[in-house]
Amino acid sequence: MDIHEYQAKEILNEFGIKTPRGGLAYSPEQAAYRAREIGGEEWIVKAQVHTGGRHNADGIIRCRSESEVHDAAENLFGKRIITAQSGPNGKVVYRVYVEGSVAISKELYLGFALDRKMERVVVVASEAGGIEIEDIAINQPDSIIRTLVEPAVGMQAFQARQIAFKLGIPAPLVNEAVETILGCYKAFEQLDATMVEINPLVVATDTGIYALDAKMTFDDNALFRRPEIAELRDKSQEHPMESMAADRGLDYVGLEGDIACVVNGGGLAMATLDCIEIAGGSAASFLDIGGGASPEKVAKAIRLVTQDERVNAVLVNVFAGVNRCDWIAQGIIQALEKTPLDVPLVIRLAGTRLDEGRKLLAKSGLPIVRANSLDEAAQRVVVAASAQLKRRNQAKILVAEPD
Amino acid sequence: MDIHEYQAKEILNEFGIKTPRGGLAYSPEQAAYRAREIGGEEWIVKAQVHTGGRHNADGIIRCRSESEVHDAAENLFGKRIITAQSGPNGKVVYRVYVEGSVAISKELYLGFALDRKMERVVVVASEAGGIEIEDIAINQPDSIIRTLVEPAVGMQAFQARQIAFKLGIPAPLVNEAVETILGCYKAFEQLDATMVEINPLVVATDTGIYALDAKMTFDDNALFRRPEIAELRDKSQEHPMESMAADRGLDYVGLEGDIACVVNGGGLAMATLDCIEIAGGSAASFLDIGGGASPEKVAKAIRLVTQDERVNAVLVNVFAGVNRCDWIAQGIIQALEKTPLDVPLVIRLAGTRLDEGRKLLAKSGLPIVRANSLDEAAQRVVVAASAQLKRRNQAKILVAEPD
Amino acid sequence: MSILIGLDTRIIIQGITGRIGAFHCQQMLDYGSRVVAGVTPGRSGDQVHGVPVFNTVAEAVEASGASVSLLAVPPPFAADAIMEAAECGIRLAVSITDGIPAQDMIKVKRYMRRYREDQCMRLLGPNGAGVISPGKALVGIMPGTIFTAGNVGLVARSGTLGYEAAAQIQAAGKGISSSVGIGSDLITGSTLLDILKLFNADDDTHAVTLIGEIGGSQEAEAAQYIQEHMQKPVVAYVAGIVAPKRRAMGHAGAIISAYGESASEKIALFREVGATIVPGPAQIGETVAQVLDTLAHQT
Amino acid sequence: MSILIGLDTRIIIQGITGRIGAFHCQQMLDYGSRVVAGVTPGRSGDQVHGVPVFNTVAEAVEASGASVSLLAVPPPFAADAIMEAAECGIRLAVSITDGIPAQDMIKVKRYMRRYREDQCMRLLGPNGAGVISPGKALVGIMPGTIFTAGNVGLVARSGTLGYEAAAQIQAAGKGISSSVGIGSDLITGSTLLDILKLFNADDDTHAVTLIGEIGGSQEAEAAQYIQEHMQKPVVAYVAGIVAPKRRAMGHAGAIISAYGESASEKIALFREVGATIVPGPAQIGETVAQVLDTLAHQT
Repeated sequence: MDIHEYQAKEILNEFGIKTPRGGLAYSPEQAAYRAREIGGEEWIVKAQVHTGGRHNADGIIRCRSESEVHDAAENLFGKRIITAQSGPNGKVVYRVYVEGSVAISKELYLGFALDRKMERVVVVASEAGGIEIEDIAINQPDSIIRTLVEPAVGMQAFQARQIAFKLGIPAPLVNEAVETILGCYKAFEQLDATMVEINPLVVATDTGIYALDAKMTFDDNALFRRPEIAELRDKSQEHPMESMAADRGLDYVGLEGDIACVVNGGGLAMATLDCIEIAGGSAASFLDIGGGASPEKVAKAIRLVTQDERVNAVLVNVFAGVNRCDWIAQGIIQALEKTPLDVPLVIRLAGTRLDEGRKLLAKSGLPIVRANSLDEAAQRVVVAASAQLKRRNQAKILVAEPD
Repeated sequence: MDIHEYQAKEILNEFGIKTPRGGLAYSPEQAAYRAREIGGEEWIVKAQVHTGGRHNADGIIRCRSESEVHDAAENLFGKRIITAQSGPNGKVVYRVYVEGSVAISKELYLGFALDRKMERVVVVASEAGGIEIEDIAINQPDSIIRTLVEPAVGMQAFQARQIAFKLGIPAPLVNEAVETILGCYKAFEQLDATMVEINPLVVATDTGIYALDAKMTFDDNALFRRPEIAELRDKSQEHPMESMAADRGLDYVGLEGDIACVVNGGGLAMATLDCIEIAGGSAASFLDIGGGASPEKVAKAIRLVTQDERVNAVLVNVFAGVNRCDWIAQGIIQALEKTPLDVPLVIRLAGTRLDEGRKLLAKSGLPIVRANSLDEAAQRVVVAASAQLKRRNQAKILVAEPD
Repeated sequence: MSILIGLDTRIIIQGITGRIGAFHCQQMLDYGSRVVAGVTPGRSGDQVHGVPVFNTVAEAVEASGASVSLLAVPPPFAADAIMEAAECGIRLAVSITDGIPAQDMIKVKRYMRRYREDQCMRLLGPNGAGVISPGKALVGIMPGTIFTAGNVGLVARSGTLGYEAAAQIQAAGKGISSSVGIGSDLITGSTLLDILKLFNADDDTHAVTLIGEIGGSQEAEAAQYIQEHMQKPVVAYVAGIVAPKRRAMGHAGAIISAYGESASEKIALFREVGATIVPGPAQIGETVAQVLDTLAHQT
Repeated sequence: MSILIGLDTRIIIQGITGRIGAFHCQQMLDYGSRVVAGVTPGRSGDQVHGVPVFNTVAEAVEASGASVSLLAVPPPFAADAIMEAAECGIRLAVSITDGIPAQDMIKVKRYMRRYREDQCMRLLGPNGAGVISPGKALVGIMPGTIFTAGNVGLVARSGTLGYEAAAQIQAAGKGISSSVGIGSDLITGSTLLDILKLFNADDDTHAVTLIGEIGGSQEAEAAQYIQEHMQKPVVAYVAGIVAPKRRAMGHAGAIISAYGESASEKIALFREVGATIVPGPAQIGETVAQVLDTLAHQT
């Protein structure tokens, strides 16, 4: 789960990391008021959206008066910030963060992530802060310092010291840098983060070490024990389909094509996409129902993917292990009896209670296309989707003709 | 560092351990008032002293009315509680704790300590609670459950569950017992304790798991980072000499004889005692000045041990490594120039800056007996002490005669 | 022979009284697995499908002599249950739980490493299908009917894609020595490499089918092992050729991901070390059959 | 030969700019030890008695090629400094710090165990005197003048009692191959047993003097090793015959202390395994001399 910059900064403040004075605003007037509260002669107005790369997308505006702050905020509210990280739809600005300006003498990069191969937390730092880490990795790979944390004891002060000295932090500020690095690690570890990034971490002239930007991502699996983090969820920043799916305990991934896939398990999902591609089609989305899905959950899944107007056909491909084919069938029947589909539905079931599932579907008399193998399922859904597309286009022509 | 039962209970409450309702009192009137606050029909009035075994020493009194509570407290205040653990002088009661009575269905033992051989925290539990663990170890050794904690991950819930089930905790209370055990472990680990003991831990009829008594000891070396614990120190419970020594950064151990020893290092201290014994004498105390002692610290040490009226001679035996013989000599000179000793002083110095130290002592012209080896030092101080004893007895006779 | 489990394997189920635990208890018993005990704290004395329940793993192991455990324990308690198994004499644990926090798994792996290698418990999962040695025993959640006994070792990261592969192999008329679902979580107890080693040493396994997917370095490690040590033909499929391209991440996680994590890179790696590449997800069965038939022809 | 350190040992001092660090730097240089670098964070570029100072152990080791470190670091920072040494290529660390919290030492020992045995740093102390190989090198706080080079290996838990033993051995006209002060803290980096093993393998050590004391199980472990593996005569002294009897503790700590922790029990153990027992603390030197002379007579 992602959170906003201002939320990440509030959390990091509690762990002893300094950030410039700042305040959140929900309106241009409030932004100007925040600027006055903060004081000084220069402010940064920052769009609060769940994506990096805001700088290049005009999501961060430097202002020299309260009225400039007002205007910058006015300009940002409602704006759609589209960056390399945001996805094609971008993220809409509903909140801005106004921050006092800091005199920077050095911009650094500091990030924390899980290294799945090493099964440890890794700390990544670089003197070349202020640009995206991917760009640092390409342009100045030698500047990157990687430090693994031994899980038995956690991050140690000496490791933070090594990083601080390698970053060229001036000696009088090394202790502050060490506290900053250890503070981030503690936040990462104590709050079940999967990523903490401060970019840039700056050495401010005369005044110390500041986090100028902050990103945190949390382990969805650990939110049950971090209610204070779960509360920070901002649905306005989520893709509506993903958001709806998550609310129903489902996992949705949006794609570019016109075939909606309901599957169980990520591996089978990927194989299904590969098969559809080989058969000449293209998926609009896949939705993973996970294991042990109840009929209700399956019904919700079917209803969810068919809300997408781009969809020309639906493929249900479930190989039941901990799932049950009879429950899948019941869910499909529930969904279709309530709201008949206006696109073709191809169903391939296999595994646990297959016979019971098939019988239920047969008995229901619903208009579904049955497939017996992955291959067959892919071929049939591609054919069905292209037929539906033709029908759609004809319907459009029919509607258009009277004009 | 030891703390009182009521302080340990307050700490453990914060870690989720339940204790009976109770309140501290500094006077019999306050004790009666506490009883009313607590309510109920039976109370336990408990002497707050830094020692176990209060039960056998009448330090714990069961009362059935507020006036009984008043009288019990009156009886306890100022009383000297002498137990097998308290040392011969016992501990004087300046505070009592009044506690509501709990209907007990099972008395258990639960303790946490450092296992120096395994270099881990060990959890010790037994169904035979309510008596001293040494007695359990003798009478019911098979009832003792020992569990080591892996330091890389800390104590795990399954370990606490194993203990709870082995203790025969009723199934509906197992979760509460697990929380209690894990809570004690967390308190131990997060507060740098060296010992946590709940004896008895009781299963109260219908109401849950309670710590009826609680003892905690903390690592003196870690008090620098636990100011909230350091504040709980109660000097009224310390031996006055140990207390004074500790205030001066010295380590004092009181013994039964008449020779005061000022030494550096525990091993040399023990060898010195052994040597004195072999030479036919007996030590009154030893005081460890530690490493790198300044002249001022040495002077304080000399003044401290000679406050003890039992002392007939003083032996300074220092083998300087990180210490310096010249500083030792300066300290001795400082002490004696201010207050001349009325008992003989034997000095054996060796190691770093020995020549400088010897020269300083020789130049001072102070009445000291020099020894060149451990053996010689022991023999000379024993002779000196016995001569001094004779002089003392003669002086007494002289004083006594006129009567 | 087979790997990890066989006819005599004695099995416990942690979380046996839960809905999922009880269901798989029945499934495993039906398959013929020797489920000899279950564990649910506070439920000692109960029975589930005739299997006696104990309060702790230690008690269950002592009473039953089991050495293998299936863990059907909800995420908040799963890490603790795995450590309990590791501590109490279990040699193989299968965690089917989906949704264990990553830091819990770091802790679990750290904890397991305290044991000497020869005393260390092997963990499959979490979020894994488990293991089946067809006709002998099933410890996991895979549908038993899609596996025929035979000489192909099957290992897959994804559970359901593993089923797909097994069903195709069955449809192609071939059988399986053992099949292992490793699980797709970020941190898993065992890797493709760990299971490859076991198949390499198993006499009843004549060829291995490996089902990988995008992400992580497990396939690269497996490929290196195949090149250097593997004495049996390997058929490899990697899912995710048309998986959505990863968006720019813009954070520290991005530079941890090494080169070689895409499906096409992984396939190239396997091709290089001499594995037979499955052309598409529907051709797993026929590719395996061809390789086995060639093998039979050679000997 | 000698153990742990020799003529070519390159040494750094962590905390070199502190009062105690600088003092022992001078003492060790005076003795002829090759102190090649020091570490104090933020003081890179400074010199202490001509020794260059670095910000981190990694930098100091890289610049100097040192493999041994003396740690003169105050208690709150000592555990971190020991772990830094372990991580940055130091093979032997001597911690002279008194007053490190016990839980910090548990952590340090846990951390050190992550390395394979052959890559694991050896730690002497904390609160230990260190090691001297007379005439070659000194890494510690013992006064160099009380050690003469020779063939007795000396190991003591207490620092000052070790000096006492060394001085007596010198007075008895005998010399020392190496002398090690282990430290008297509850948890120490090395034990009597660890050092005995090194002496057993050292050609220049013909006999070993072991100075134990009451408390703990180190002497019992050492005695077992002497019985089973020691090929050289051992002279043992255990301090604390008349130490104050331990009061009843009345808590969990009491039952951890095993049988055999009193001085007399320890002496009995050493006697049983054939060590020569020193009759009293003032007879260490003469007992060692007798044993050595007998040995010389035999060969």
